[in-house]
Amino acid sequence: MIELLAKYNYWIVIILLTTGLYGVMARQNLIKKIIGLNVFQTAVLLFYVSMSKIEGGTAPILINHGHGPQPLFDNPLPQVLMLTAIVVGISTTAVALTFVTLIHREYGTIEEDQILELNKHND
Amino acid sequence: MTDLAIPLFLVVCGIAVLLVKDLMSSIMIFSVYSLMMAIEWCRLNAVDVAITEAAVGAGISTVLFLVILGRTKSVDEGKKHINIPALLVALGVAAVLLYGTMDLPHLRDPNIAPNTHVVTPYYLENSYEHAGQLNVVASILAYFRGYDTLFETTVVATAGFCLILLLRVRNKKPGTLDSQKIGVTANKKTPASIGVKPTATFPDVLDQDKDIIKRTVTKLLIPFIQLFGLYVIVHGELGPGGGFQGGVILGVSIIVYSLVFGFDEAKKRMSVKTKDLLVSSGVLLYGGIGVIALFMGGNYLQYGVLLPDPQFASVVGIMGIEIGVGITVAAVMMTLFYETVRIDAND
Amino acid sequence: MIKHLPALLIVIPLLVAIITPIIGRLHWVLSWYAVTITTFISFVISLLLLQTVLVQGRISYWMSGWEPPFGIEYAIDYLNIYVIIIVSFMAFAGAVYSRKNIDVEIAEEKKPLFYMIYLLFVTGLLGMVVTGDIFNIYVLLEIASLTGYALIALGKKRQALVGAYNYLVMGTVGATFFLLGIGYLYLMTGTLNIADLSARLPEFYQTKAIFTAFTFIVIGLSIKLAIFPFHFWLPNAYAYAPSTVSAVMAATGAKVAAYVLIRVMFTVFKPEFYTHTPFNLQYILLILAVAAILAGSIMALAQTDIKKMLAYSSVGQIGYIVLGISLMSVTGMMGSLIHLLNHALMKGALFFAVGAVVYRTGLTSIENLRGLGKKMPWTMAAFTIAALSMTGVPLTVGFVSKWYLAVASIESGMWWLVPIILISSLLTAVYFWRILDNIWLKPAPGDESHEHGHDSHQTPVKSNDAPLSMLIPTFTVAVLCIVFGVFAYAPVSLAEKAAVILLK
Amino acid sequence: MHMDIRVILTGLFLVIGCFLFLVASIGVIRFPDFFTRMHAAGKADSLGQACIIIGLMIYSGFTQVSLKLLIIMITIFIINTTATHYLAKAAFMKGVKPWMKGNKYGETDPFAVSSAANVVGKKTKAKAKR
Repeated sequence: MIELLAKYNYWIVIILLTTGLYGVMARQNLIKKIIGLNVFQTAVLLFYVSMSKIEGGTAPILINHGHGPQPLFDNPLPQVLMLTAIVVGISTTAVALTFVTLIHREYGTIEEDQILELNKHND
Repeated sequence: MTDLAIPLFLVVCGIAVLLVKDLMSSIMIFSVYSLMMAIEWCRLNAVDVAITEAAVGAGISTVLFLVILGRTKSVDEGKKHINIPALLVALGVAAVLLYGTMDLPHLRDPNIAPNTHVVTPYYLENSYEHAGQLNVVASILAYFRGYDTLFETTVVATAGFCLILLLRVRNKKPGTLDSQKIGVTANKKTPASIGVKPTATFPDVLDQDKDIIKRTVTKLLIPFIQLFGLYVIVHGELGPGGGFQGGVILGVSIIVYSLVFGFDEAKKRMSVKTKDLLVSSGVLLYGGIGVIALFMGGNYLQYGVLLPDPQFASVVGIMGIEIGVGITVAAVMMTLFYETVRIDAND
Repeated sequence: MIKHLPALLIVIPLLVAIITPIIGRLHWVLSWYAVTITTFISFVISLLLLQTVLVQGRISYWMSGWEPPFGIEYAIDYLNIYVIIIVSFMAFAGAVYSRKNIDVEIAEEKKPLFYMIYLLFVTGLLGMVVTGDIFNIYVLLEIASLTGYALIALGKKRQALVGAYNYLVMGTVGATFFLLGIGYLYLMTGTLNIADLSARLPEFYQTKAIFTAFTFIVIGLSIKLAIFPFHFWLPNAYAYAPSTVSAVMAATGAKVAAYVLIRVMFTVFKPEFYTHTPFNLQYILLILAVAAILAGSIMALAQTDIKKMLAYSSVGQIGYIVLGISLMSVTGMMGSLIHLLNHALMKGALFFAVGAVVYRTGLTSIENLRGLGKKMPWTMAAFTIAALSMTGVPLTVGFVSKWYLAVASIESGMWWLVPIILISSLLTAVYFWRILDNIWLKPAPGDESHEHGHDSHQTPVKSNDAPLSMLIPTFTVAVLCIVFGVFAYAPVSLAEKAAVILLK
Repeated sequence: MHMDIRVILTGLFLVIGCFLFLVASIGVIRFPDFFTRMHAAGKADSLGQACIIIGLMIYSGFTQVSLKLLIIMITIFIINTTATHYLAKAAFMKGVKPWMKGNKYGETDPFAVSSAANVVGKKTKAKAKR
């Protein structure tokens, strides 16, 4: 049981990943798809950050100017990688929302099934 | 047990975001979800990431979603049904993940590979001597892996330029249809048989009535928000903070200003042309410092060679690139907002 | 400055790309000059790097002065330089080609920004190939994909937007799987540098986590590479994009994803990893490759729009590359690497030719190509050369790679692959003959030919060839298809050196 | 944790703050229409957070941390109350009529959360149609 408990963050990540992936694939509304995509990406971010935490470790900020014994620090590298991933996530969302605006202007709707029908009309 | 409270709340929010029918509520639940994610990261001592997630995840993306939702007028989703193939694929991925976590190391365990392998201890020791940064995350972000951050800033600048490329429409030449100008053929009238009615243009809620309370409060608050933004940019080396978080806060202050005082007022403060220049100049500053390091004989982005004393040189170099990142991110956040809201308002 | 060449290969296009919108304000042609000169400089730098790699064997450049496992390292060996030359050459050809092409396809004030996004797309691709740090590959993958989505969305028809949107959703899911895979690798080994990773991984080959990491990375990359079950985004993305974009993307986009797949499968994970995996990966990749080859060719047959047909045939050709990889032998790897080059040249020439047709007539359905042979002789000649080399006619470059793939499959005992390669070449011949027959043999619809019957009255086709600035790149790429077909020694030797290092 | 006066005071303030938040959230659920719900939520924003932050300030004593806490409290005070005001004004302009004695739960509020209101709304609409 303790074995199971010690890894609870992985189960949270897995549930969120599955929800996000299901949302991306199953939802017809284009905006709902992007929200599913964001949930999917934030789950991976949570996976990285929960990797960096150490029992009894503090935030990786050196004390008294870096000299002398330092307390136990968490692992800073995953946090750096996640700063990049968050910014990449917001850029992709912004471009995706631009496409939604333009699709709405051209097709008048943002439901995927109606868009496919309209495409079939004049293909 | 308290460690489990917030993750469970996250799971509930994550599932609720996709199950709730109404679009507006799912966006609201999503912003709560990213805020709770930021709080969870605070508890996991990842403070830099938490600030960025709160500023970008909860702040800017919710604003973007709401603006786009306002534009596309779609309130409710169509028919709701469980999509079996999608469910199977998602569960398949979950099964592979579960298979993978069987022999992953325990959480919070100090002697797993990332902490014992030579890379992270090296960063912790050399962060102050070489990079002069107390905040190790900032020193890795800016110096040890500074090349990654250069491309991170380029991704942000690309998003800004993509929006300008796709959305910006030269001011209305008389008679030409809106979509003709952006090079995309349009047939506005979608056939009635599909039951889709073309929607009215975006209601002009942006021309503010003269609401005294709103204006005075904003006048009072904006200087402090901008001061705080600059503080976060410059404070990157001592405590949590850095180019991204500070840049977003600066960008948000201009967005609030344009929301409350209207576009023409905001354009007087920050014209569209200077905003485009700022987006480029931030990345140029970052890349330029790298090229200067080349001329001084070091490798690309090697700040140590900029000045005789390597530690002070790297402090100056890192400060330079943080300011570059801050400028670009602030300008791009403003572009994201200006371009999406401004399609119908004339240029 | 020679020491800094690996960094300059990426930094010059990046900084010029950021300046392009500012230069473009004066006049858009200035931004075209900037982009063309920069892509040419990158091509020259890649040739210089080739020279140093041939001498030294492996270049290692330490970004910001930190030695590899701590800082980001640029590691260039034979495989990298091989792909860099292809990407930078096709980018240069695309830049020259785009001058006249985008007059027809993009609004006037959008051109400087188009060139900036195009140059960033090229920078993203080049960066992905050069870097020796696995997280850096993810960041540059995002830049290349983000710019790719925006370029596709510039297409004239409204389906371009839907195509770009679907590509974005699938591309981001793929990139996030790739990120998840890197997370697992980092969690088990604690390092991000590719050389360090491949040194520390062998002791973990039995663990389940590393197998999951491998699965997610390969799934993520196969979405980017559009291997058979994940290829749904490719046809709409390439068919509705502007012609320059679809040409450069078809020629270089898939190649870089294939390079990353090869790098992950053979440098990060050593070949003996595949003996420890619970089920045999080689067969899975093989089946996917065969499915891609057959499905791609069959679906290409069913298309009426020529750009969609070329997109589906790309899916088939990517199947060949994956086939070469899955054979896991030196000759198989050589066949796949040479096919990388060939497909870039052939598909580039084909899309350039189609772009010229669109420039002149604005129509892309196959019926409208009737009688173009007389009207646009040079473009159609280039089209025919590329079509012939696609079917693998001897003395053309297509034949060389198919030959190596066939030899490799016989060597590794899977003789049943050879008939499949022949069948798919036959299918390619069928769907290209249908077009060549239209171009050369059928009279143009508007002519006063004695042909009776219900000719649909098309708009009369203008009777001159594509402008010079579009014709030169099209023709040079088509001629290269033959040059490398006849004097195949140069690419084959480089591919052999790369394959030997990968699979030793 | 010896029980000196500081800890008791902090505990007291924290309890008051949490109680206010509890009351506010109950109010948001139970009240029938938009304005009353907004009124209840306003309570938590202003007084609830003030009590909690004062409690924390007492706990952290006279240090830089308590100065930062004071600034946080003032900012939340200003921003949230203005936001509540502006929300109510926007709702009023959009034509949300306050709840009168006779009508049913959420009847006058077009923006009521769709799931809750629809269930009740259908019954009332059915009745109204007759």
